[in-house]
Amino acid sequence: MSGARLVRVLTLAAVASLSVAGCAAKTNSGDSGGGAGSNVDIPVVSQLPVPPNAASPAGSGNATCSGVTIAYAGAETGPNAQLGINILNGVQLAINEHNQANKNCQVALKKFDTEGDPGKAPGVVTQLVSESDIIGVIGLPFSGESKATGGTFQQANLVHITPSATNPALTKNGWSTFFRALGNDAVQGPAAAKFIVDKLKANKVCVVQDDSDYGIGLATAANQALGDKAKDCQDKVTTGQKDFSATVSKIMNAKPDAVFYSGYYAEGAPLDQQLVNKGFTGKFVAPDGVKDDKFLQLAGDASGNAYFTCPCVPGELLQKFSDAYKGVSGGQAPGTYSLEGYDATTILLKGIDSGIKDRAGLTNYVKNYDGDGFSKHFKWDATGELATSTVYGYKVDHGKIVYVGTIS
Amino acid sequence: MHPLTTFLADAWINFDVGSLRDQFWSNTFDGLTYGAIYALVAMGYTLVYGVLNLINFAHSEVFIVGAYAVFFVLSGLGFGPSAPALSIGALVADLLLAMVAAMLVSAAVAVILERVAYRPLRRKGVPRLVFLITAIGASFTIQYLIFIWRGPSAEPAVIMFRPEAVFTVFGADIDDQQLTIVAAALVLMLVADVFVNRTRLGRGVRAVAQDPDTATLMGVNKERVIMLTFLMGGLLAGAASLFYVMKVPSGVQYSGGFILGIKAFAAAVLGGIGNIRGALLGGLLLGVVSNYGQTLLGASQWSDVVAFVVLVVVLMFRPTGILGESLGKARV
Amino acid sequence: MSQETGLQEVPDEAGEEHVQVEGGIVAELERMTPEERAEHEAEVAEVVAPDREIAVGFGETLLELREVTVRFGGLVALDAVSFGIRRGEILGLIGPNGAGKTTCFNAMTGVYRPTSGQVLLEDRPLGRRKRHQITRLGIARTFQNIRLFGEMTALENVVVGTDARHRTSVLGALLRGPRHRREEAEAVERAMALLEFVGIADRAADKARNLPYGYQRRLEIARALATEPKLLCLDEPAAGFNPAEKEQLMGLIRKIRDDGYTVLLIEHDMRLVMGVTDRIVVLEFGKKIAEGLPAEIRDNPAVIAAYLGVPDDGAA
Amino acid sequence: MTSARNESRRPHLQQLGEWWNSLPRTRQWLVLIPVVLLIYALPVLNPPILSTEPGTNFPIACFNAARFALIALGLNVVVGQAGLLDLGYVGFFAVGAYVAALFTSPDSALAKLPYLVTLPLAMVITMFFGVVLGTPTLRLRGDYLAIVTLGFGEIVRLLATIVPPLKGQVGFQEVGHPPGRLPDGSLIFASSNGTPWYWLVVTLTIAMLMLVGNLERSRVGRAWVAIREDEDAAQIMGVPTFKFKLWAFAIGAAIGGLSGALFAGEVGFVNNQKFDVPTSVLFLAAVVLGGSGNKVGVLLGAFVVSYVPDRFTELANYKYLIFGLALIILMIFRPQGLLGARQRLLAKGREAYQRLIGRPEQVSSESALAAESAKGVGA
Repeated sequence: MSGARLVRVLTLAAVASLSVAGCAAKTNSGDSGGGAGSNVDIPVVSQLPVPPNAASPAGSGNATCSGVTIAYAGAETGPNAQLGINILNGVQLAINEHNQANKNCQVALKKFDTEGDPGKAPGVVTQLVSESDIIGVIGLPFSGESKATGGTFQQANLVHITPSATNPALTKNGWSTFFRALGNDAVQGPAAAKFIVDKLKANKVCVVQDDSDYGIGLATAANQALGDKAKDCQDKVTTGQKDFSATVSKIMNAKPDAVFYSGYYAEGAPLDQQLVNKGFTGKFVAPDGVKDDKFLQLAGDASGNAYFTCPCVPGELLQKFSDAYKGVSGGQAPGTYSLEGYDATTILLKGIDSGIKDRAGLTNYVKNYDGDGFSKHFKWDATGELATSTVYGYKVDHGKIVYVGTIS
Repeated sequence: MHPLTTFLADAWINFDVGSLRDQFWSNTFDGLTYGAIYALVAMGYTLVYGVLNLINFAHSEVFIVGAYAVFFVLSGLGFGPSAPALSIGALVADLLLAMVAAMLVSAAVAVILERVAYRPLRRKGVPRLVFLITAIGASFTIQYLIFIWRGPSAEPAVIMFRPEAVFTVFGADIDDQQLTIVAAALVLMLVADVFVNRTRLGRGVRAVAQDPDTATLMGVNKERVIMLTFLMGGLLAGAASLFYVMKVPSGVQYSGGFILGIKAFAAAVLGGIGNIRGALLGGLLLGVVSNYGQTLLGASQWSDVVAFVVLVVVLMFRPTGILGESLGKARV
Repeated sequence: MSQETGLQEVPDEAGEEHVQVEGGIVAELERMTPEERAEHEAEVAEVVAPDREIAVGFGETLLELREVTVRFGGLVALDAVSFGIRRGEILGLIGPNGAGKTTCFNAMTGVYRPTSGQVLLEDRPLGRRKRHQITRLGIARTFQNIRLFGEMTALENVVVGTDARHRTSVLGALLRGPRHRREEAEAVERAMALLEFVGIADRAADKARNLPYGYQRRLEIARALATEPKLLCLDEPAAGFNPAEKEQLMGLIRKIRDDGYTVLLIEHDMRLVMGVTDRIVVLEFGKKIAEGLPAEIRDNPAVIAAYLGVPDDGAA
Repeated sequence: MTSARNESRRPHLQQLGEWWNSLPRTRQWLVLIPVVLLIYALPVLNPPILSTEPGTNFPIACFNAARFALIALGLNVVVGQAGLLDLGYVGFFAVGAYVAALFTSPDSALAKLPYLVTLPLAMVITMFFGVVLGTPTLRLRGDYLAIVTLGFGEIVRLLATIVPPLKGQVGFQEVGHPPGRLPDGSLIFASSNGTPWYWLVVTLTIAMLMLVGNLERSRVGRAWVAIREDEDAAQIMGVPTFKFKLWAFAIGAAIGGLSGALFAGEVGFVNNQKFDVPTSVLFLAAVVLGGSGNKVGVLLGAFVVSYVPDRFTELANYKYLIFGLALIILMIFRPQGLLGARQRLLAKGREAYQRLIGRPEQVSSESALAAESAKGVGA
């Protein structure tokens, strides 16, 4: 059959071509030793000072309530589902622990999937808002969809806490029902700059930002803090980009001590990997959007030079939380923002346990809330920003992301 | 200042000629590498268009399926995000295994695609609009089958070897990865060219391309030739997918093929649709030009925009492409 | 009205399936007396007649070819052909296969631009014009293989022809302006008359794709007439007809000429050409070898040689 | 070849078509008015089985379906009537959305206009883009045109990402909305209140349906169908094909732009995320599924394509796969889609046929995409 002969001919040709090209090119073998022998060694911090009176979802155990629901709105499917699932598991864990401890106060959880798409979010959130039993919401993970639906929550006076949307503009719309359970870019940017300059002793930095408002907001804040150290080495990449040869050659020309990538792991990992491929020996610093096990999968041993800043506390370090989380997440370790989701739900549950049954009451409760959570101290100012929020440092050590202490 | 002028002022794209000048040669070599991959994929478009006068939109998915085959074979062989410690012989053997697998998988998908989606339509002699709509439908069906099977995000990176500079030309170094890809692509294109122009089967392809009815009268089994055309397009696309994964290790994603497919089609048109040597020339040229555009205009998207602009310009001023349509005459 | 919406197929003698129709003018036509019918047909012919001012008088040259040469690369398809078509006549263009008839036809209808020489309509050269402009100028043509708009009804096909003369703008159509309404009404009237004129009014509402072959041929002629041409060019209109149908076609062509149109006819069938044309031009290997009355052409030795190759016995 | 088909084989849809066709004009309106009223009342009734409630808010799901219908109507002019395969239609939708955002959102540097002014403005600007894209490309053959329009759609999306003032993914917040407040002070056209938006879009869709109907029953509609059927023959019959193809592009673009502006208004936020090729293919699927060349058919197709994923949320992930498969299967087994092409191209068509032969015209169940021997491709 001529088809088969054609297949043989072409594969033989492929074999010939590859071996010819292969031998001509390759001489060395084995790994030329990736990873940056950084001259600065930062000790690993293995245990975390858990605040003694951190609020737990179980609460007093004898709360009474009925017909009250908490909702999760965010991505469960679609291209950026992973971040949403991390948060959802945290929320589910808190609800389960609460319902086990308070037999006669069973709080229901309703899930609304927005696919993280600002176009789909209004339809889903309008439906959520119209269900009167919902009095509190663990909010939308992404800044885009939060912007598209903030007005709807405000109109319904329904409190919604976002564990991950960090764009500063969200708290400038005068919404009284929006609360952010983590530091915004304006906090994390300067902290990252401080970490690069003080801890990593870098005096020439390249800042690479992606095109999401998370990436742009964070890069702007970091650039202000870095000042002239990063003035002449800036570059832009875009979501979905896979090949960074232009950015890599720009960085190799500038020969910086460190690169600060402001964006998500989907682009951060290939960028770091292509940098190390081209022989970059400096440090690769990235924010919470990149701090994820998927970064290690995608970047491989090139991630040896990676450091992370994150306003999030390493959930995996709290052994008790980590084990309980695995029960809910089907064996996955806590991801980025899982602990924030857990803490935020705890605050809503404490509100319900204190007898609040209506939306206005819960909004008020959250507005005046002042207490420790596992991840941080929760106290909000008038606009919904956390009064104080600490940023934590991490680094990659032997293929694992480890905690290296607080930055500010 | 009037709001419109401020709007236009920041919209003005500044041409970063400086960085283009000092990265010119590295851009060229990198562009040639991408061009080689575009050329191999463009072959699929050129062959099918030459014979069937049909844009096979689903060819980009035939390509990405090959990339998944490469990913599975290599990760099965122990490759992963970090460069493997293998001797040359073992490395080349593994890569060949992956390439052959990719070629066979892609070819299989291409043939099945022709059999299931296009043959019933060809039998009924439907207008061209129907073919195009089916091709788009097929492209999305395969794409979103992969989406549901492997999920939205890209597969973990599969590093084949860390590229090292072999020699420097005009101050820009050429690494072994670029050499391998361009050399292998040239060899494969040569084989394809010889096959179409020298062998009996190749004559069958050219005959059907020129005039399908007369070719059938002359005893050429038209159906087999068409199947053969898809088979060849698939084989070459499979080989291209190995080089793509070599160049962009974290590029194995359900949507990875679509834009690359359009750029490969632009390359095929640039070279002269239906013209095998045109596919090679068009591919290399498009790879280089879109790389320049990317550096000149400062953002990676510009390489796609430049490719589309080239396609439109070529179609307007010289629809038969640089080398002219050789396989089939430009049938309306 | 019967469930089958009033349609029964009544095969009449010409093998054409004339459909027995109950409503409308066509039905009344059946019931008319011969004089009423003749009077109605006169009205129809009146509506169909071209009311366009034509610079040339009857009998004067309407369209003229001067030394027209068409060359495709090395091949010379037409070699310095010159002849004229007089207004009001039926001119036949004949020649063996490959003589260049179709190339000449395309050059005259503006589809090809002559490599040298000129095609003049009313003494003005056609020059570089787009096809639809040439049609508006007054040259309409039919196709050897039928190219009707299958998805449209017969009436709609003819109205597309009338659109060639319309000036309604898109905005006018959007807001149903006065010109649009006027032109639509006129177009439908003229199209209905044309369908009657060529004798296929009974199938006016059927999709062109579903019409029998004979009807489709006539519909193409009606559509060409709808553009009110100064010159109607028929490209082998009788292809595939049986003798009876050819007879009817000859009648129709004469009727068209009598209604004031000038007709150019390309045809292989000698009896048809000899029977209906006023003058004939003969082409062979791209050259004009003869021109004149049918009788002269029949006895012209060069023509016989061109066709039969053996000069001794006369053509059929 | 027999003229009328025998009774049994004619599908019931065609009988429905012929019943509808034979109704006198007044009775047609009598049937139409209750149907239109029902459509208007749909979100308020929120019928149990139809409702998409647990997943998405039903009035907003209706709004999305109506918006899709408006797009399908515009795309049908280009693909269904003029036979030009436009794969970049989402580009015009995006331009319309950005026009509404740029001229109403506080985030944009441009002068502020009342929202309702941006609707006609969006139509004019997209019409301009339609002409700019159409002029160089409309001389190309069908499949080249398809890929070039695909390129255009991508270029618009990429430019929205790269050009700084279009603010890429950051996007524009608080895009305008029609004026008016409810007695309790809240906005009538809030993004959470789908019903008024739905009524606005349905009204505009009906207006567009009438305008396109006027064009269809005129020289323009006949020219489009002639171009679709056989462009060469159309040229030789005196139809200036380039001019009418350009008009088809411009009108299609304008309707697409209008729908984009409405989408921007309802969501209240515009960024570069949702103007990609898969969306363009969904638009095409709506036209093909409904029956390209049939104005009412494409509205039905659009409703299916937009409503089904909202109604059966577990299908959300499979949406593109289902419609990709639908395209293939439809093209093989039922190229004419659900209702099949149906166009009446004569302003006084009904009276003419009645006068001439005493019965209405033949409604064909075939479509422009159905098998034709003459100019099929089939090597």
